[in-house]
Amino acid sequence: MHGFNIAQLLVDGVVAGSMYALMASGISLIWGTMRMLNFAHGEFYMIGGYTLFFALVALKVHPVIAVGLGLLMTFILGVVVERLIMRWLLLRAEWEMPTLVATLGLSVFMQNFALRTFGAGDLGLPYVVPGVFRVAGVVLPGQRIAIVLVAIVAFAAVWSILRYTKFGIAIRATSQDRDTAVLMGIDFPKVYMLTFGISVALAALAATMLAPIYSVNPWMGQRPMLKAFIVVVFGGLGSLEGAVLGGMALGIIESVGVAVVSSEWQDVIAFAILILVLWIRPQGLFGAKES
Amino acid sequence: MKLKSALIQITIATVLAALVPLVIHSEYALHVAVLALIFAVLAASWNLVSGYGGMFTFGHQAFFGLGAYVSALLAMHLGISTYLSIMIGTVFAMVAGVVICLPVLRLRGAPYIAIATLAFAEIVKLIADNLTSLTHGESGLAGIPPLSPIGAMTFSIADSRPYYYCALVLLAVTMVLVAAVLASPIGLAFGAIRDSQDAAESIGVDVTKYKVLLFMLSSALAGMAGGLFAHYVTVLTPSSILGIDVMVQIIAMALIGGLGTLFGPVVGAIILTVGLELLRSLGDYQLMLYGALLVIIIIVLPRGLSSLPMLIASAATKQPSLRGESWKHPIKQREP
Amino acid sequence: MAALLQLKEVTKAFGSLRVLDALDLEVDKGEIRGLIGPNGAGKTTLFNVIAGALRGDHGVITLDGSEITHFGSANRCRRGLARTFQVPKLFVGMTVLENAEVAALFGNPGHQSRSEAVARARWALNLAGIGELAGAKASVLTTGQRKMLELARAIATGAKLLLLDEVMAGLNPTELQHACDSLRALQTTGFTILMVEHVMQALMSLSHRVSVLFSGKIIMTDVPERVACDPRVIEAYLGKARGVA
Amino acid sequence: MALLELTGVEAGYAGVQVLWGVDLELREREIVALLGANGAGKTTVLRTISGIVKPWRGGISLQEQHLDGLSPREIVSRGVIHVPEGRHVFPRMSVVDNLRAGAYTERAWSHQRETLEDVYGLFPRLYERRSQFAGTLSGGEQQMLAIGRGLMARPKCLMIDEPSLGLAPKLVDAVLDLVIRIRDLGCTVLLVEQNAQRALEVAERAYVMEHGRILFAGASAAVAGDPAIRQAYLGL
Repeated sequence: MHGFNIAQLLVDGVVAGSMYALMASGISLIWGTMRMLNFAHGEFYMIGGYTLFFALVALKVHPVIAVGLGLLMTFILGVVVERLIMRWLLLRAEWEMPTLVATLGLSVFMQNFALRTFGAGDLGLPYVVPGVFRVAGVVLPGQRIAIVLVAIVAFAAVWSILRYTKFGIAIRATSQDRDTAVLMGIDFPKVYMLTFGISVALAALAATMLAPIYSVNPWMGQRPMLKAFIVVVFGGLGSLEGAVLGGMALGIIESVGVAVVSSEWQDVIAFAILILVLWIRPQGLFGAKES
Repeated sequence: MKLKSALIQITIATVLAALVPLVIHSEYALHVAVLALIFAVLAASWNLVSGYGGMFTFGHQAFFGLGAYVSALLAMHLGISTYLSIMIGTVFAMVAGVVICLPVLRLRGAPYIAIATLAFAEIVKLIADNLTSLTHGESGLAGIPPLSPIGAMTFSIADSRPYYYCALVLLAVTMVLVAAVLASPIGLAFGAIRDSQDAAESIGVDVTKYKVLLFMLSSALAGMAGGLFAHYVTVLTPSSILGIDVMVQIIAMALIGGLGTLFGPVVGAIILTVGLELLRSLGDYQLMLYGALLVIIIIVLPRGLSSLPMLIASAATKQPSLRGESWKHPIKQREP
Repeated sequence: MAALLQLKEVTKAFGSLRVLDALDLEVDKGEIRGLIGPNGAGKTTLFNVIAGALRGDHGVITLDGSEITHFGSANRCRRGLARTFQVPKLFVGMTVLENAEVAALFGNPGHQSRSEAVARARWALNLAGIGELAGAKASVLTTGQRKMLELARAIATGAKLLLLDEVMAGLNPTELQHACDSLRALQTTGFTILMVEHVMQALMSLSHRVSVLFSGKIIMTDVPERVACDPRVIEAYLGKARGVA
Repeated sequence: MALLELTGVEAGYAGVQVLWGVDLELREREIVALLGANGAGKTTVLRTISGIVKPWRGGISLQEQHLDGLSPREIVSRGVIHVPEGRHVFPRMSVVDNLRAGAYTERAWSHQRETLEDVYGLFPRLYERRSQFAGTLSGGEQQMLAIGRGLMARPKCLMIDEPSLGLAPKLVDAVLDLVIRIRDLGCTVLLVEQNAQRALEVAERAYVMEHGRILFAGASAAVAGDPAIRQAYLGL
């Protein structure tokens, strides 16, 4: 045909979508639990990327350990940031605007800190998972297969934590009705801290998977974060299922969209749809839950 | 603030500022001063929607950039007077303000408004990036004509002085306009909407009408500042005037001076532009400082420098904090 | 006497819960009408539907003979219906006088000068008994003063009908006395008042008639003495003893 | 011996005083009703006991140990549980997860299986609906769930705020019968009720509040016959 292979486009869309979903689910989890929007989410993603890079290149550790280090590093940083910055703001009567401003400031700070420390250059990484598979004309590099698998495992893990563990119950209870959760003896500041840590670690996971494909630089988190915003608005802020569905939808639409609209205009359309969705359904496309 | 005293203060400040070029002869220092004045207009215009209107937008750079690009392109391609092109750019920005205002009107909750306005600004930036035949994308639009001469006063890149006065006039006009609007019934409506939208509606304020008006006014002023900026620096790139960094600067300036105060954003713009220029040795650490400042201000001084005297006074008299409010476990209604 | 406010079969449901169930209500010109009912009876919803903060699903609301069912709250206010909020929603960035001034400027459909608005605002503050606070910041007021400022703001709109949502809750005895005096003065000035109140002594002594709202309907409207003795009302409030029913 | 004791408690919100010296005493294994009109301060009493509102003055003690000043979490772990007005179940969590959330403290979590069985024994209906979202339950079922969730913490003292609010008369009976059964299991119950007649039928003693003060206290029969209660509700 025109050189487009629909199956290939769909597969590419799922790969990209699973990463959008990882980013978006973190933003959504933070929103759902703490009622704040994290504008610095992309920078935690970046931290994950740099940690992976240095673990692989400087420490020369095994890729799995490197990914683990990336998650751990970001989790710890997230917990510290929540404890030192967000805690004070979230306990104020007026917290919406201050938390937005603080995360925005944090984002700019972290980005430029990385720029000063690591330089503006793109740091390339070898694929963690080598090899290319071909199935029925669809090209599948091992790294991309790994991405989808990791995303599935990550979602299963997060879902199970939320569903089955005591901490998961505490998160869900806090997000649905914080004031009542307090009456159960749930320590919501602790819930906030760990939720923030886990959420930004999810972003770092996405980064460690994508870094070999897109390279590491101080701005690497910006696009994924803006994309994740689109996803959470589509899926409804605070909904994990919405984040997954929205992420997949955006990935596939973008991938297939290349056949229709040239790639540089895709984001324009995506953002325009985002505004339109907010206009028509302020609670998001799938987010009918919050009345 | 009473209009009269506000006008007197604006006049005094303007006169004093007009004397600055007589004292400072360094071209470089004047250049910084011009930027400070332009950013002051920008911060003051954002303060209108956010500080006085209570709608925390994250896409104000879009109006600034629109005003700049439209005016620059018109002046370059049609050869019209730069003042006319700035006016047209201003109208463009104003129309854009109305367009983005419409979805924002339906949104309650700062995060939604932030996302919507940020998405809008990203659209404008992407358009500027992608319309390379017109804007040359990220390589930048160069060769923008300087401001057209006014009588004997001519403008060139080499001399910042005329621009200084031009920017000062724009700032003075902005301040007078803002002060006059705030002192009028419209200002009361704005205040009512900011403090309680429900109550404002319940006493007959047409909330939609005044929010649109606020957006129009604010985006028009930002567009005008953008136009002046374009014909001053004569080079535009999408990331330099349409990036999120610009928004961060605007927010930092307005916050450090004090949101919702008349002079706060202007003072903030001057402090940050000049102050960070003085710390030039820090070089590229500027943006890092902006980021850190935002975080620190919002935690320590959420009402900006303007609240500092009050804070000191209350600390000196050791006013007891509200009793019975447990800061450890505050129970508040937090519905989005 | 003609009805100033009339509700016909007004219904409002949240999901499957019918909070207002084909409710009828008439408030006559110049009266003080009390509205009582146990917790959860739907008083706040009824107030919001009358004021226009919520739209009813069904039914017709008329004010002074003209239908206002589909108007927003700003429009209803300009037609002569003003409300207070249970938890005062003041414009805390403004002075007391400015709070009332906004109401005078925007609540009134006719064009008026700034000085007229200020004069009307002062008049309203005096009626509510807080004239001497005109220059104070609204943010420093006590609970009682906040309630009275809400009242003054409603008065300043030039409304004919005032919907008062628990203006007396949280007042100390002196403030309570002042509030009662203010309301009586308002009634003699020609205002019509519909009030929800949990301070029963005040409500019973002020109201000409009292309507009882129970499970989404007005179950009776009568003079206070008879309402307080009515077995249906006592049952609605104190509950029914088992086996009696 | 007194299980829970309040002496001269004053409290309020953001500088507005609501409680003006409340004395109250609960003994082991009894049901006490706290009555009064809307806005009398009943809910604030419960919120002060559960630590959400810090008392300005006065003392609260559980078995002669101070409760005032402790965080809500510590108060819950000592066995004083507040079932809030309006039920406040977690709507998008299953019934069983709601119940498990109630067993959040260490002690209760380790016993959750047994407690869960006890609660299902008390509320067979909840067992039938255990995997349903709590938001899909009827009002009566939600009230049962809210109480059951409170029981999951294995309370010494259960404070139930307006359990009959918005329920049909038959359900009110069912809920109040349950209160008796809960007491019989060895739990002390503080019952805040709008439905005074009904509350007085199940309670041994009652306190009547007005304007943030205890107006009257005594055995249920005495309170029921006292004109003060009608005055507190209807202002006559």
